Amino acid sequence: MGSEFLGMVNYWLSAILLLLGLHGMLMRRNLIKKLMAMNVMQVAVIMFFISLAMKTGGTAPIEQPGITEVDAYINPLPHALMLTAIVVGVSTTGVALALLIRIYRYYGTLEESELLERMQE
Amino acid sequence: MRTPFGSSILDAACRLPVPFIILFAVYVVIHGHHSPGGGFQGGAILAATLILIRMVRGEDDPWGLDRTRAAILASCGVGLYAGIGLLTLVFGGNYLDYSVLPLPLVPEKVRFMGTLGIEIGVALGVTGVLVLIFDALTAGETQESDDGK
Amino acid sequence: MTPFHTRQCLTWLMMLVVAGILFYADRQLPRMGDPRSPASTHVSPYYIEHSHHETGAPNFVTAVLADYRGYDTLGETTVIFTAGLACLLILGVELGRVSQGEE
Amino acid sequence: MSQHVPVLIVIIPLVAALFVPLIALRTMAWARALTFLALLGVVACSGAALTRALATGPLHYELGGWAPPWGIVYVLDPLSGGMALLIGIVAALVAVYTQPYLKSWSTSRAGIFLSLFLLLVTGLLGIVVTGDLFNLYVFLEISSLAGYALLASGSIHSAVATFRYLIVGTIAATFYLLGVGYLYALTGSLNMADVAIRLSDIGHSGAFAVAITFIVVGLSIKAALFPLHGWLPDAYTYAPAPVIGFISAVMAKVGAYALFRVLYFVLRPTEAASQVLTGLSWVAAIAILAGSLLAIAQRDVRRMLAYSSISQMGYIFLGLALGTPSALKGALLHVLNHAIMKGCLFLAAGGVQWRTGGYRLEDFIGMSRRMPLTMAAIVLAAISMIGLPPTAGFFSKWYLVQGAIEAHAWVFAAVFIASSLLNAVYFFRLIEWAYLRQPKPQPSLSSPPLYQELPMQMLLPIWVLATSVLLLGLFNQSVVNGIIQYAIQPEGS
Repeated sequence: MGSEFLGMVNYWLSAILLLLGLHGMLMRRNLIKKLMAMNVMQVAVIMFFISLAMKTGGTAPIEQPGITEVDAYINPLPHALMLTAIVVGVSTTGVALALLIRIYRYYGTLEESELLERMQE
Repeated sequence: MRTPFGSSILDAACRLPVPFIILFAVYVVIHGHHSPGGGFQGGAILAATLILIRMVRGEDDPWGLDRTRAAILASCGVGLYAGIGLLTLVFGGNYLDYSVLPLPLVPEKVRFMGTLGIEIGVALGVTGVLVLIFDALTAGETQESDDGK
Repeated sequence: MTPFHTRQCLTWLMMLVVAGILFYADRQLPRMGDPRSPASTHVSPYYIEHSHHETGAPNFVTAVLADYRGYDTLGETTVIFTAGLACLLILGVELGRVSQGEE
Repeated sequence: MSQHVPVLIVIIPLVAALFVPLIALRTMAWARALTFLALLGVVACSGAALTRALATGPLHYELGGWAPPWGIVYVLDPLSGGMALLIGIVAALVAVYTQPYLKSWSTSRAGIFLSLFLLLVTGLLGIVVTGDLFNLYVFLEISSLAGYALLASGSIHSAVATFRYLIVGTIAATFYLLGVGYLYALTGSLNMADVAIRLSDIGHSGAFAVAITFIVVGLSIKAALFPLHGWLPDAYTYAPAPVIGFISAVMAKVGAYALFRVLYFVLRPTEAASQVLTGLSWVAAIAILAGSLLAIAQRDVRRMLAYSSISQMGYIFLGLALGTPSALKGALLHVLNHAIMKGCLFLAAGGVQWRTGGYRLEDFIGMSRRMPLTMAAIVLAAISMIGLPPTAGFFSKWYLVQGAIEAHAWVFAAVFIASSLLNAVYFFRLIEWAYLRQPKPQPSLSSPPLYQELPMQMLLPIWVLATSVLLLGLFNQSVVNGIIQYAIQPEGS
């Protein structure tokens, strides 16, 4: 049971993070909070991939002299993929911040309800 | 960021670590083949240095990177990457097949150098773009007209 | 029921569904740390076994990132370049000497 | 050099995009010329690739010289070649169209705009030709980010609408990535062909169904399928006309294309995929009707066209979900037709807005005399949208209905026909306002000029698209038998 739990906990954690992010993105009324929730959601996927790379007893994927067997190193592929995904996340955040700054400069608010009111005028 | 919030204390405090941070950024890029690190990480550290200088000493400081130069740096960085790919095409390999590059080295070292080249490209590109994004986000109030022109 | 409440209910419903399928499916995924999982046995052993003498880089992650899947990294660099230009366009920031003002 | 065509399709606009903003600072004309040349290069390369793929079978291009599944591979079969050609042609036409539009912008801004446009094209082409699931995600993000920036370059309303799109679009991309993660956990591979082979050994499990669900939901959001379409109308309403002309014509189609590729070429052999397809067909049928009904309710022409796009995406999805040969032919032909019709409509409507400043039906009064050529193009494209022969729209609907009958899905056949009637309602209303209503006399204001056609650079792309609506209708047999026939064979993967 204990090892069963430990083998699954990564999936549960990433599922919980994903749901937290999704909840924040859809339900928060403040645009900055939506953006933060978006980052939480991306982190959930990053964590999911990274936990796939894990091998019990494996070490960091950098070749050490004399050790050649495959199981001694964890899987490098998800790490490489997630470096790319992190950069994508950074870029998306940058663009979203630019949009928010433009909105804030014009309307003076980032609360969705106030924003809707001011857009009606 | 039009107005730097520098003072003589901040100025002195930033002058000391900046060369070391730059050195560390170069180390992270170059040593990325042997240890954790690589183009993006090194570029981000380098960009942090430049942004630190910008914040403390303002946009016009010769150390800082103004936004046009940052854009040129970004283009050149990505261009270096894509250009190495085009070079490999010219020398008859597939796109980004570094092994065909005409370097006087053993085959695996040729690939090593090719990846080093693209890591440097990534680092330059990331530096330029991060400075550019910082600059765009902190640029003073641009006149906002309703049609966005 | 204001539209906001309707949206709230719908969102909660959707999240319950997502939560359900996530927790249901997770039981069928390989256990964490299992060295016999498909992810660790199909493609990735090749990188660990061959990357040092094929690419000269002892760091497998760098070898995968910059060489085996180097094209993804070109895409990644393009993404961030796009983001830089996007910020400029969205905020209406100008390049070139014109916008420098005092110069 | 000719074996490198698949990668050149993507690299040419990418490299051009790097230098356009810098060149624009010096000479705007050169930047424009470079943009146009790059897009012509795309058209030439994808044309060459398509011919080769038709003659000798699909081209596989190993990036970096690494064989799949260890490296990334580009796959150019007739389907992706055809899509790339379509994207290239529409992009080149829109690049011509942007020229008068950008005249009032500063050179730096116009250069950045053109560069982002090229990056958007790069991203879409990358999605189309890639044979790797993660590479598809990277290019999806390139196209999304460039798309956000272009959409937000309009009025301040566009920034708010785009932020919503960004949130939803990121959910979509994250879902897709999570689905790919599940597939990777199950198969250990990211190459599409390899995943397909390994999935057939694994069979169906719950985790696999979840992977499909996440991928389908993610890509359906990108393709604006009905209950997930919320981002589209606002984003389309406030953005600059050339952007919308391109994005409406191509971007959602690329989402549909990616879904088609994943469902048919990766997940094909499995039980769960067919269940997803059945569900998808009902969703798509609702999308067709709901999109049409919502379109009728709009008085703003651009919103009307946006909802009509949602309905038309439903056609494509329903055709894909039915899966019979005729339905697939119809769906792919409709991808082509709708790209051209909707591109033409949005560009022409954008032209009207450029002259009158508005998109409401009222702004179209008297347009038949003021801009006769533009309105004629709108009429032609509208007839095709309704699906009257001999225009292109008729034939794709014909194949779709035939496909529904083949599958004994009488409900769906009825849906196709009913929605044609609904299309007729809102397009004839537009035509009535433009042709039959008399402008109210306006004593106080200076009356608008009687004849004021668009400049040549805007009229030319509109009419090239309008003519191809007719030509595609007349020569649809050769398109179907020459390209689409080969595109739907799954052996091409």
